[in-house]
Amino acid sequence: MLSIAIAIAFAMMTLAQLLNLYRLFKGPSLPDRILALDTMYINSIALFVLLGIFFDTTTYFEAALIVAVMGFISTVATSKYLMRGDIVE
Amino acid sequence: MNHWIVLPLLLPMLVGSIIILGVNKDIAWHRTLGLANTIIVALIAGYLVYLSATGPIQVYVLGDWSPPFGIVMVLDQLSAMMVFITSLLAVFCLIYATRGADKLGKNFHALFQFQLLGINGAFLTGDMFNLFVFFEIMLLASYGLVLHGGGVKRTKAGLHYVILNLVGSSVFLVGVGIIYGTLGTLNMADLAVRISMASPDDAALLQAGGLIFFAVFALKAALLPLYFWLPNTYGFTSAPVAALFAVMTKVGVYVILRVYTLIFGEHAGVAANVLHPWLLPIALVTLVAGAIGVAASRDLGRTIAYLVIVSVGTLLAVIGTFSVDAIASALVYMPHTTFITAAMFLIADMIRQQRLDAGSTLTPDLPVKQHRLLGLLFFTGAVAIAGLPPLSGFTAKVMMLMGVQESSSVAWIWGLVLVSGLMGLIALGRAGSIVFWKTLPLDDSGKGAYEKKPHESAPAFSLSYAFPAIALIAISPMLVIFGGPLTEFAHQAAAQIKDPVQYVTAVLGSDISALLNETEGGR
Amino acid sequence: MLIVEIIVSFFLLLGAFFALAGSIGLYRLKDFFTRLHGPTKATTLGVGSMAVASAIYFSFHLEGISLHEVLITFFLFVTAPISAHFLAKAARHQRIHEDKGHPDSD
Amino acid sequence: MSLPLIPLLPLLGALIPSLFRSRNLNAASAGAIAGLSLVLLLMQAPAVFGGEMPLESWSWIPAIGLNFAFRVSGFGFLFAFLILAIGLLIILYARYYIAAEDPMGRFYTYLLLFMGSMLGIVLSENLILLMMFWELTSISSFLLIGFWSYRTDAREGARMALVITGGGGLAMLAGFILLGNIVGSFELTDVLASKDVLHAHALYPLTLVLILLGAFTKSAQFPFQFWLPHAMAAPTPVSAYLHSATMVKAGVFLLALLFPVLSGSALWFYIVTPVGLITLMFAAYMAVFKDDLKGLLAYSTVSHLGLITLLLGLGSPLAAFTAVFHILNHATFKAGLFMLAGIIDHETGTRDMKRLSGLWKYMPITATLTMLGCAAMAGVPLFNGFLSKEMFLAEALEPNLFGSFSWVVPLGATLAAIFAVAYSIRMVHDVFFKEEATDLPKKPHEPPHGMRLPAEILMSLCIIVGLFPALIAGPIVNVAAGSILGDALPYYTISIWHGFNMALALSIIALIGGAIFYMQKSRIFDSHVWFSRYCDGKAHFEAFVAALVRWSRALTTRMENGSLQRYIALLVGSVLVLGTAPFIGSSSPFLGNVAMTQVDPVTLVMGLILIACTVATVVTHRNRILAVIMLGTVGLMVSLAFIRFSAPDLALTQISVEVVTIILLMMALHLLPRATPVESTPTRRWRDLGLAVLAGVGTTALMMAVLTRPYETISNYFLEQSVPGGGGTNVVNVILVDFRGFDTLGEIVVLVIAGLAIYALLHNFELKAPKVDALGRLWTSDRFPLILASITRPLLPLALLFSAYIFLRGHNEPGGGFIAGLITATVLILQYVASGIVWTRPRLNFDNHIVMAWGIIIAVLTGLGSWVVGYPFLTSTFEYFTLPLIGKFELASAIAFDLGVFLAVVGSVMLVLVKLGSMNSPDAATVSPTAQAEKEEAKKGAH
Amino acid sequence: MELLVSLCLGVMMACGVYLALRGRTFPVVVGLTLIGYTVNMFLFVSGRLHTNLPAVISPERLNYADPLPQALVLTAIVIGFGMIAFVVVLALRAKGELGSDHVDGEKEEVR
Amino acid sequence: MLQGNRWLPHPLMTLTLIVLWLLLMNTISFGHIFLGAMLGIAIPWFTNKFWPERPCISKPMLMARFFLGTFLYDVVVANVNVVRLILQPDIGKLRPDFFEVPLDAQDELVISILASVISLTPGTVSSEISADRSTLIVHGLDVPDKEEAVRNIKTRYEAPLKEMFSC
Ligand code: NA
Ligand code: NA
Repeated sequence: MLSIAIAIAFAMMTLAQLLNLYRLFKGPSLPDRILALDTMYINSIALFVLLGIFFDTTTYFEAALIVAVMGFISTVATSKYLMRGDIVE
Repeated sequence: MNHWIVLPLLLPMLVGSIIILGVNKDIAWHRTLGLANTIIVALIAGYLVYLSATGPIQVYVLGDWSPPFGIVMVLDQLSAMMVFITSLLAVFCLIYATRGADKLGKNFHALFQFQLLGINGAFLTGDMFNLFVFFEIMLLASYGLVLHGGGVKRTKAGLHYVILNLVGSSVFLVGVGIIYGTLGTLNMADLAVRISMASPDDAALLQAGGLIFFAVFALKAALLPLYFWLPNTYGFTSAPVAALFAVMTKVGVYVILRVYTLIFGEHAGVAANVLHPWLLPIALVTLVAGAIGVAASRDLGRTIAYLVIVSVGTLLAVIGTFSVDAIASALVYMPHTTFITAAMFLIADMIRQQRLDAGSTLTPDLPVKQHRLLGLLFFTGAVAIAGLPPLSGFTAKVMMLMGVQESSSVAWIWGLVLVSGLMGLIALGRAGSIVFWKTLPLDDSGKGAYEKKPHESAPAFSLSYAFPAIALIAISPMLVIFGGPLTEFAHQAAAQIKDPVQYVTAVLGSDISALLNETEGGR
Repeated sequence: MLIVEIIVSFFLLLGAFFALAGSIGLYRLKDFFTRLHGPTKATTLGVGSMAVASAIYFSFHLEGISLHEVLITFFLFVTAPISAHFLAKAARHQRIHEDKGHPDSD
Repeated sequence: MSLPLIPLLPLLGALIPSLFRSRNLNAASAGAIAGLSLVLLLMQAPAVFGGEMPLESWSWIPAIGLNFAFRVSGFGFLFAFLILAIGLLIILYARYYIAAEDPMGRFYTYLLLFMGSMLGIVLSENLILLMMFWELTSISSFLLIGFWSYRTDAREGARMALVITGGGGLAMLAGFILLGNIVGSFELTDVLASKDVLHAHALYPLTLVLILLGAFTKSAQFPFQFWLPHAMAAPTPVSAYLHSATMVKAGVFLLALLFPVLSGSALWFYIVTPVGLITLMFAAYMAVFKDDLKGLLAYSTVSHLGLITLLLGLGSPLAAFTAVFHILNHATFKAGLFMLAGIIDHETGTRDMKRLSGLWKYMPITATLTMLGCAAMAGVPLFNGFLSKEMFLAEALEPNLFGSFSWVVPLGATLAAIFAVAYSIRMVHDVFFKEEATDLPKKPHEPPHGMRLPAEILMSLCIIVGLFPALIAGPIVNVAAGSILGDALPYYTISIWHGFNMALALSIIALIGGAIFYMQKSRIFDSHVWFSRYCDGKAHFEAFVAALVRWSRALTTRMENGSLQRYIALLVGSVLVLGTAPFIGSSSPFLGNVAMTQVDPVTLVMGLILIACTVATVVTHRNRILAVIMLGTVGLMVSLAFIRFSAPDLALTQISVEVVTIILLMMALHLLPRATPVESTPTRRWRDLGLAVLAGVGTTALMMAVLTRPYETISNYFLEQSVPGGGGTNVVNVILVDFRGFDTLGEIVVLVIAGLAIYALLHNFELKAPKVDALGRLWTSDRFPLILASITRPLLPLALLFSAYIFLRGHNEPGGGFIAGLITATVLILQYVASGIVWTRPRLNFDNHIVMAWGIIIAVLTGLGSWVVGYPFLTSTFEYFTLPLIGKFELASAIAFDLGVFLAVVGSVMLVLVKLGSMNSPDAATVSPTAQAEKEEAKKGAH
Repeated sequence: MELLVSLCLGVMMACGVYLALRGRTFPVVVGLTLIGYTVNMFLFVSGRLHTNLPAVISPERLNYADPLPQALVLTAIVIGFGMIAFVVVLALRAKGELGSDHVDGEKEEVR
Repeated sequence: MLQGNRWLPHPLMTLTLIVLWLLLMNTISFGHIFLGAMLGIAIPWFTNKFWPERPCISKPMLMARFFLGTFLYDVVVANVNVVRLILQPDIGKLRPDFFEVPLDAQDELVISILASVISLTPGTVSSEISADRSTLIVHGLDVPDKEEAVRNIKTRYEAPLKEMFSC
């Protein structure tokens, strides 16, 4: 039963990624695209988590956490670029 | 385990870092540390040459992980010689840099130590991926040094140099991927053993891997059509850096020599002698192109830069015949051309400084202030470069001409080496004539023309300022006077290179190298 | 063990549903500021819930409890509003709300 | 050791004359050195005349057959004697000739260099050694000819001489190597004895031609004759020396030296004879029309060299004998004549025969001496020149030369003799007779006696030899010729009178014909002008060099157009060619036989997303920030791929590096144009696209080729040894910090260098940032939004804890010093983003330089620790300890090593980002510790 | 799977090369970054594709992915990062010195 | 509540770090408590300058009730709500708009937490804090009544937050 749930979840997250990709490409504004990228980061965490359960391993935990941290920093920096141009000032 | 072998790497690494610690300290502090260490490294390198000449190939097993699993440094005669050339050259370049060039920007001395580390590492390492790492150390340090001081021309040339080499580094990794993906190892000796036993099915793939490496090495060595970055990079960077870089192209030459004798050499089974059809023609064309560039040059710095290309073309054309005699002769030519081109970069710099506005461009201008000193140095250097006696260029050239006699392309090599020598002679004669003789105000009649005055504000150099150039030039007659031992050393080194079994035995032990012998005998 | 599987499956599917809904919002909604709501809330909760599913799963599948996945959830909840705030600020700076559907500004 | 000293004394002592200021000391020291050499030479005379050949030899560079070996053959003795004796006279003469303003010391230095080189040529026993001296004469003569370097003609003459003779030298070098190889030795003694071996060898023709090229260029034989007249731009002592006894004679010396081994073939005859003959006639003809005294003498010299060459070409022993004799005679009169020409120039201020005339009245002694010399040159009986010339004519009349064309040689010889008489008459008549010159630059008078003395000595010799040839010249010529010809030395006594014969008749015809020709000269003169101009090789040479330079420049600028795009395209193209070539026509299959694995839908979609984003990066690349965002997506997908294919460490690294890169790119983008303009032509874009697609196809193909093949890797060792040997379960990390720790050490060095180099690049550098964003709006005034600052500050300790976790776990689980370092650096940078440099810098009050340097130092010291206990650098150790309460834990040296990695990463990343950030933040400069230190330094400097 | 990965790498390489051949420093840097990703993947994949076999030793497992290429790629990623960082800053310096962000420092600047 | 000193500047943070460490490590062995304590002491010591002010939590119980009760409940409801809005067939019916919330709170941390909480709960994203920190500009996904929304935020979130952080 769990494996079915995982399969469905995988399918849903893959679909989510495709939708994010649509927004990434479609835009139309830069914040839209950054938002799409940010969402892709977060959805990737979901994929890592799924993979971990699927393979029955916790080895991917660090990766998931790092993706969370780095996705956040990346979004903040990009937004600041849009607002100020200067990221580190 | 002979710890001396890794000292030419560890000392620059450590001292370079210590220099960084004193980032806000007085420049004198940086200079003292840097110079003292460079001299020590040169002395150690000298000892390593002695060691290599008097004993078998030595292996330093880093981390005590027996090869092929760990990384090894391998000291054979070739690597010892190259490390010594580099370290000795570095001493003189650094002394010259301390006359002021090191103050043009930040962090010169630390970068210089890391440069030394990178080059020495590339020579000593016995591991293909570690070679990549040292290439990158060497390159990144060189980027820093090339751009040291800044300026429009330097920056543009540097940009080209950097980007091209970045692409080159990527290609290197593709090469590593291919050979690792087929042979499953990285240690050069182990690669040699495994490639000799590779399946015929893998022939083309392995050959492609081998040749893709060549593209990278050719870029480093500056072979046609991949040398176009060199004239501006060398011509426009600061003199001590350009002088040190005289050995950088030789890293490319060294690696070609190493990889295509050890791994893709005669015993390499399905990938044997993969470079043979390519190297000689490419090198010869490079030689010609370099000579044309020398003739075309309007600037002394660039003239010398093209001479670097000529020397690479010559070296690789000779090496391209892959015979012991030829390789030996190339190894005799190697120190000569490195030291002399380095000296010429320094001399050109002194000339440039004394000609003020005209700089190193080849147009008539007021005489240089110290025409006697600089004239003598330039003239001696030119004689050496042009391969005229009694300096080392001549003995090296003779040995090369003799060394390639067995080659089927001997006529091409002889002809082009000799003609390019003549073109160098014409160009250097022209350059020297313009700089030292055709001085303003132009005057065809008057006696007393020796009274012509140089720029008043031109700097005058003390002998100690000129010392590095003088010392480098003085190496040339030394190479002739001690030509007997030198050529003997080169011959042994060449024999060692052409017999990879020695190398493989030293690294992997005789059990495995026996495999190599077997496969060789089997073919 | 079945009950664990059911709980895990539930959290996984619920999480995936929310996360997908967030992305659907991103896909469907008409202007940037409305689109911002989906990923900020739904996706955060969704992925957070999947992390919780993982925590539950591994707490029962390995020796000892495994709660570190909860950290992911925690981190997402702390950072998602900041990201959203920043993006909104950037969008307001670009005055996307004034002329709707502004094309790429750069 | 006395033999080598003969050439070495002048060479090593060459600098001595330059040490003195006094002109007399200049000359005296030069003379002393040459004199000493002469004494040493004469000490060999008894042996040489006793029929021995002194020989001293030391091995030098066996690899190139080079021995430090000298010999004094009779022929060498003759030459060495001429070089030293005439050299001494030249030294004396130059003392008066060289003007006070000219650097006399330097002149003597060059002269001694040249003298030593010449002596080396004639005394060498070893061919390679000979070659060294040979090229040395080219070099030293270059310096001598260019002595008056401010004159264009001197510079050009010198360069031309260098290039022609130097170039010929290269050919000769090749010839020598062939010769030595065929013979099996480079020792002259062996070579000279190997005629049969050489002639039988297939490479004999090539060897001969190459050696002849060297000899002909040096001796100014047709068609290389043109450099010599232009070498007359040298001071006259130089001309007198180089073009009488020495430099140009080196060529004929060599021909004579190798005569025994090279000659005796049809090829030798058919090359050497015509060349000599043409040179002889052509140069003699040209000499008649030269207005410049030295020009006349120069062409005369060329002509006489042609004569000697012709004699050697004829190949008979007697001809060779005559050649040797003529070498001696020509040296004597020609050196004297050059000196006299110099005296005339020196005392009148001109050498132009159109201006000079009627000097007899002012310089009778000089005139007399000149007449004696010219008589010898013209071959008037009772002078030495007559003797050898008559013998030459006799040889020329030998039948069987050229078969039915046997008349050619005597005819040519006679014509040349006629011209010789004519120019000799002209030199005397035009200068000393005719009406008195009126517009001379100086008032003419006799020179100081010291200047005339050398000429007097030489002219006396001309007469004495002419009168008593057998007595004075006989022995030395016999010895000299004997050393060449050996047993073949003809029994021949030199004498004035050989009775009436054909040769004498020709001599007489020449004398009369020459006189007539001189009288008719003006008639031919006009027609000669174009000929003279056309035949001056100098113009051709200069044009050739200019064309060479022009052509080289055109080619170079076409190849190196300074376009990086082209260079990259070439690099990519080269890789493509090299990578493809082995597959063409190869019998090995392209793909291996390992089956591919199944694709799952999730991976497939992610792969397609990766492809889509990659393509989008290109499509959007003109809008730069957009391309950066697309690139970020690619990076994310790559890290997903790493996770998918079991490489968590790589995913961690990739994603961290990715984000830092994106930040860096945006920081740069702030200071760069935000859009990329359309510049390249469609053709160019198609070309690039083609290249790109090929590169892509190549990558795919190679990857497929690798992936479908089986392979055996050494990695099992790492998997087996990781826990027992390396003390860690994360094999990737154990490889990094242990098995291949040296790579990692190198890797952090790269990072540190990057930090250093970037810092240096940004130091004292500013770039204006735009005041408005891409839409033309002012930037938000809220520099540091509240919510970010107040949340990230409490988050910082948590993030650091996380990085400590990643660091400590690294050895056993994905993580390690590098990733921990990146996390630390990014969260610290986040503080900068949130709160600004002014706020953050004082709170992180350490210099990042020092952090990263300690990183390397700690790593290296950790590695060095193993030395102490006798293990190689970087040998790791680990131990499990059990402490009460705390329990079992592991201490590994690899952790210390990883700490070094951590510090290096933190330091370098921070250094780069903060330096880049502060570049355009004026208030940032106030808080940088480095800036403060610099300020203090500046203050110190001000005091 | 192998084909998919190879195709991805091919596209990445093609796009990277195309961008590296552009005339302005910024797209070139982006191109070099792409090429960097590609070759890192290439080297990694040369150790073959492994599913769920991370090279972390644990008693339950028998098989592991090839850890060596992973370690190499980790090093390569770091080095590549250093290089890219340098070239980015160099691009800035070049813009400042040459007055244009063209790789040859020639063309008029277009905003 | 917990007062720091020179050696332990942030006792609460130290505690948090120890707990986090154990969470990360997934164990509660004494060795890890020890290690966590060492890190928990060392890290605040290093980062003290970044966050010298100790948040003063006057009412920890209220805080717990707020975050585990009101907030968590609202998050779930918010999500269901948002998902419903997103997935409704006619998204044209949405009435998105900006509205301004006047702020009583002045503490930076409180404002930040308020802004975050707003973003995570029903249909609102805080998108700008005015320069004088007097108003918070919020975007609502579906705002039929602005005043109602403002009132809701102020009473449901701002008031308790102010209260729990007021010393
Ligand atoms: Na800034
Ligand atoms: Na909300």
